[in-house]
Amino acid sequence: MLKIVLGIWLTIVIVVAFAFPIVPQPQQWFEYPVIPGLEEKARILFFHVPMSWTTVVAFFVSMIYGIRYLKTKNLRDDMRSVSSAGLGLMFCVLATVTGSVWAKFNWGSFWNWDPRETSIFILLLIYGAYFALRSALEDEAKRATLAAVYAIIAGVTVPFFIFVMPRIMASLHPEPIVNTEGKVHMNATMLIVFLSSLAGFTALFAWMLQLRIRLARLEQHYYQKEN
Amino acid sequence: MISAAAVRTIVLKEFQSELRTRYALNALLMFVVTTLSIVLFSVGSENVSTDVLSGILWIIIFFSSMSGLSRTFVSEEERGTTMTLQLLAPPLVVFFGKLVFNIVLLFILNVVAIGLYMLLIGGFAVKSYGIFCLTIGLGTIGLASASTLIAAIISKANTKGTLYPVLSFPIMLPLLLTVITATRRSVEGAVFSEAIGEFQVLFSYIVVMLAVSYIVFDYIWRD
Amino acid sequence: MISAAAVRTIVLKEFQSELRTRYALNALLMFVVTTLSIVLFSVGSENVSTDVLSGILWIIIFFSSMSGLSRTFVSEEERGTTMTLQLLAPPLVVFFGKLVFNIVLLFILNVVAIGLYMLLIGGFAVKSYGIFCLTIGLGTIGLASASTLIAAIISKANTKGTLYPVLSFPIMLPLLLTVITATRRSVEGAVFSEAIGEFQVLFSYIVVMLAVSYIVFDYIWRD
Amino acid sequence: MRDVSLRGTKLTKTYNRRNVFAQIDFEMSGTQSWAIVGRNGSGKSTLVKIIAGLLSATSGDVVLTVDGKSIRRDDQYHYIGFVSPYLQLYEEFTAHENLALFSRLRGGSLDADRVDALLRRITLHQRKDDLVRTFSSGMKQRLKYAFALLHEPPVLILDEPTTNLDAEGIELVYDIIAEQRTRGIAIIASNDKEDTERCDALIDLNAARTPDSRRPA
Amino acid sequence: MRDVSLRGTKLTKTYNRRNVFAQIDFEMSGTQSWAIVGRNGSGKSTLVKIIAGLLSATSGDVVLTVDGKSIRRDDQYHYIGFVSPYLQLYEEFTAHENLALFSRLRGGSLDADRVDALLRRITLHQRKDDLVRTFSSGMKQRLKYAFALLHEPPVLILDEPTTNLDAEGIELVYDIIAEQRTRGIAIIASNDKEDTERCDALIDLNAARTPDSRRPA
Ligand code: HEM
Ligand SMILES: Nc1ncnc2c1ncn2[C@@H]1O[C@H](COP(=O)(O)OP(=O)(O)OP(=O)(O)O)[C@@H](O)[C@H]1O
Ligand SMILES: Nc1ncnc2c1ncn2[C@@H]1O[C@H](COP(=O)(O)OP(=O)(O)OP(=O)(O)O)[C@@H](O)[C@H]1O
Ligand SMILES: [Mg+2]
Ligand SMILES: [Mg+2]
Repeated sequence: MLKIVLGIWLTIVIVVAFAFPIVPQPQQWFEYPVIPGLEEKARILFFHVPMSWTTVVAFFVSMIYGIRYLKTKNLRDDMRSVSSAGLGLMFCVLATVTGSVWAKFNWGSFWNWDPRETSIFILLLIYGAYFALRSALEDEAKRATLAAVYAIIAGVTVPFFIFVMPRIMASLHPEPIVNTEGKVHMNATMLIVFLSSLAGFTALFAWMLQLRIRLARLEQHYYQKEN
Repeated sequence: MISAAAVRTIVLKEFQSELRTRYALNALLMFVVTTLSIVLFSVGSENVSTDVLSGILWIIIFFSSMSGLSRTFVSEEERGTTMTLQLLAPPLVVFFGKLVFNIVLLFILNVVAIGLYMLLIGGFAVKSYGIFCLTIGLGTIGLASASTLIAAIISKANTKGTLYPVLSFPIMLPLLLTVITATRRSVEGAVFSEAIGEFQVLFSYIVVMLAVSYIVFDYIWRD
Repeated sequence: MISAAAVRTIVLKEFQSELRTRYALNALLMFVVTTLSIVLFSVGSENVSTDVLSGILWIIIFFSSMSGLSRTFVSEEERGTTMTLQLLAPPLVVFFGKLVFNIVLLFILNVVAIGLYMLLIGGFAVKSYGIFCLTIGLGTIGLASASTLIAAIISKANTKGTLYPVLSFPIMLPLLLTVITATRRSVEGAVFSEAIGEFQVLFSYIVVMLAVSYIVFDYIWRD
Repeated sequence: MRDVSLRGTKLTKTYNRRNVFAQIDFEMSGTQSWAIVGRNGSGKSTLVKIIAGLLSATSGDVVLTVDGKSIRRDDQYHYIGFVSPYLQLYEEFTAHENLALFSRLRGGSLDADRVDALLRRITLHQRKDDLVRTFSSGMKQRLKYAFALLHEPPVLILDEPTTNLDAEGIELVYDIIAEQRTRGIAIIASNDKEDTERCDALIDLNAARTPDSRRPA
Repeated sequence: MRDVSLRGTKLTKTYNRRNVFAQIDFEMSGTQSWAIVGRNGSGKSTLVKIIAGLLSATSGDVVLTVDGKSIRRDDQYHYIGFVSPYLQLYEEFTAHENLALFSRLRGGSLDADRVDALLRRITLHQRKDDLVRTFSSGMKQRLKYAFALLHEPPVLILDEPTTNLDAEGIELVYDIIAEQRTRGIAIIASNDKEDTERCDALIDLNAARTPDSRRPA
């Protein structure tokens, strides 16, 4: 049931994202405004940003389950934590790839150390470190504990990036749309589509997470049957 | 509750052990000298921007810390003395003992490294010493607290050496970036007020790191 | 007399052990990535001379090898398996086993590192590939044989600790300097004859290293 | 003499989903000596580590009570003496330096007389200024007893107490155990009948083992 | 059965100017079993290491002769089996992987049947695919016997053969020793009377000790 709703929802988002025209002065409800420096390419906003957003969400979900594990010492929580981290890694790669493809057309090069590119790259590193650490620990309990601890340590450093990055490098990114001053470059339509895409991706993440957890649990049962 | 006397004892033990085995100190100095000379050679004659110079300086320091500080807990684990320590002192005493030792060690290292660096690289002349010294001080403490925590984690893992930079780099990056900026400012001769922002970051970083260590170390230390 | 079969067995054992402890796999790759990105951060946007670039490349490789290779014998010593090996195979079999393994490991590492390096750093475009490949090849073997021998010495050094830096640094440096020059030439698109000098150095370096190892290893290996 | 009691309830240890032992209960108190026996791999060392707070049980818990109030895990080290083959002292230090370090960590200051007395008792006094690295297996084992007795712990835990020791050393160990029974609880995990036969009570891990756990034999 | 003999002449070991033992002579041959006894720190392990070629004597030398010709030190490993507490196997490998590795290194190829037989004999067969790291002290000790017997060495050297072993394990060791005496030389260094009482000949290091050497007691 849920997955059907989700499917329809995302289909609509995708269609709408591409179908509606982008015009200088939007009159009709179905028209997007031109965002300086983006023009037609603005459409990727509907996918690229939600992805990176999901990456961040996934990381914090993983961290929270990590904390819960430290409290409960219940390996189930660790399983949830890993599953979330795995998805996060996937979305992270997607965001980077879409981003850099986009960058190729917008800025002419796949990679230039733009603050946001940098920040997502660091997230990539953190995910990598997280899994490297896990693979270096045999005992389940120990692995779960240390992974959780590392997730926490990484978690608390994230805010620093948000503060540090802008201070040290100029952004090529277009004037943030979800920006601090809260002035919005989108008209209602665009915002709605953007937000519904955001919601869609988040829901997608939730669904996939729940799938992975079920899978992991089944594998565990199978393993126990083994011996 | 942490007894200062016990912490001091741990620190002293670390130093004595270090003097006996010279493990960390050697590794540290070796890395410093090697990297420095390689950098020197590769940078060679041409004059590089202060940006890159202050960047390189801290990379050297970061890597040296890798070879030295990362071993504080690993060595206990390898010699099988972790259990002994657990039977002798509460976790936090051990942690702060190691931390203090690391701070001192790293500080010595930094003084040496920076001394050589300034001596050997002409393009690197500090103008505002106030900023510079404060940066070194805070940077050292921050770096040490982060590495102590990471060192504790890797000591339980299989791949100790390689894992350290992998785990610590993302954690230390905000610190590194900040100290690099601050160092650049000091070389460019900025006035104190300009660097205040960096110092705030450094300070809060240290506080956060210590707070986290305080909370999680117990989980790492106990099997 | 050295049995090839035995050497092969040692090499395989090393690999299995590495895979078991996930040394090569995750950690080592993440290590390269991390190191690279550290460099990228410091070099950042501005364009640096090929001099610096080729220098940096080898610094990365040097660090990776240090963190990886230098522990081949230390790990045996720490786990107390040295005696076991002594009871299983003659010294030279052990040495060449470790050596071959180190060469292979370092080679894989270099390929990855260099691949990423070229991919990510625009300024670094190799013109004369002949020189480049030969440099990598000889450099790898040289670095591996040097670190293997040094690793053997370090493993015993815990008693006489000071040996390590004093020893490894002067041994490594000439090699590094030479490969850096050679790499620079390849980037500048020199013709082969220009780099012949470097290759002679590299080649003789390797020969000397192996000869020395062959003679002294027995003394190092046996208490 | 302090009044101590050590209660274990439903102790279960599982490594990667394989039970070592399950649902072990015990209640030690006063001046008893307990034996922990079982074949190789039955879980003696594991249980002993859990009791000493060096390892966390998968489920169940151990409560140490001294003079009526129960001790937090962080403070347990203060009341426990532990000797075992897998315990290592600092090999780069001399015997005396080791004990001095321990004494400082425990008491805050060095109790020179006590250290000296212990060194004599374990008959390592002449060798007190040699590095532990250069000690023989038996000499190391002796030193561990000094380590364990330094703070006169109300609970003394010995895993394989007589390994590496010569006849004279074994005598020493039996003295120590006898003495401990006047001071508090003594827990002895061993494969050697002689070590355990004198004990008041016994935990047999061969019996306690759950069917699903594999055994070496 | 091969005809082996092991001659030690004027063996002296000095650690930084302190004699451990001096002027030890012995002549082992045929199918004898030798006991090496002495108090803790008397030099049993040191002597045993020297005999095995793992340590060089300060003066004097050991000559191993197999089928009439004397063996170079580099090849000695081929004729010697060694078990001791300070010997470690590869903990990141399973029991079976360890033995397979040894078998390959020794014979050039894996002798699967022999490995299997040995694993059964030391009753670790069910656990053969678990990492040695996860083994108990006794299980590790058992595995060391498989390591030592793999190549059916004419000389079998055991230092503290029964440490960490349960009753059943000790029986196994005595069988192995008895068996070795049909194959060649067995050398047993131990603190435990039972281990050494069955031997044909004896080296007592308490006696052999030179006055200038300090002793723990
Ligand atoms: C490798 C290439 C890129 C990466 C890794 C990347 C990464 C990111 C990330 C992580 C975000 C979310 C940050 C946030 O929500 O604050 C983001 C947002 C955004 N990116 Fe990118 N990006 C890339 C290239 C581009 C390019 C080429 C453009 C357009 C010229 C672009 C435009 C935007 C916009 C408009 C947003 C939303 C603004 C906002 O949320 O504040 N990005 N990007
Ligand atoms: N590396 C070393 N440096 C200096 N002295 C050493 C070294 N190794 C051993 N010794 C000394 O040599 C003597 C003999 O040691 P050894 O281990 O052979 O004794 P042992 O007979 O095996 O005793 P045990 O029964 O306790 O095993 C001891 O006094 C020891 O201190
Ligand atoms: N870290 C670990 N991971 C997995 N299994 C382990 C681990 N440590 C111990 N075990 C298993 O737990 C069981 C009990 O081990 P333990 O060392 O407690 O046995 P023991 O009774 O002390 O045996 P011994 O008499 O040989 O010392 C063994 O089967 C061992 O394989
Ligand atoms: Mg045990
Ligand atoms: Mg001995």
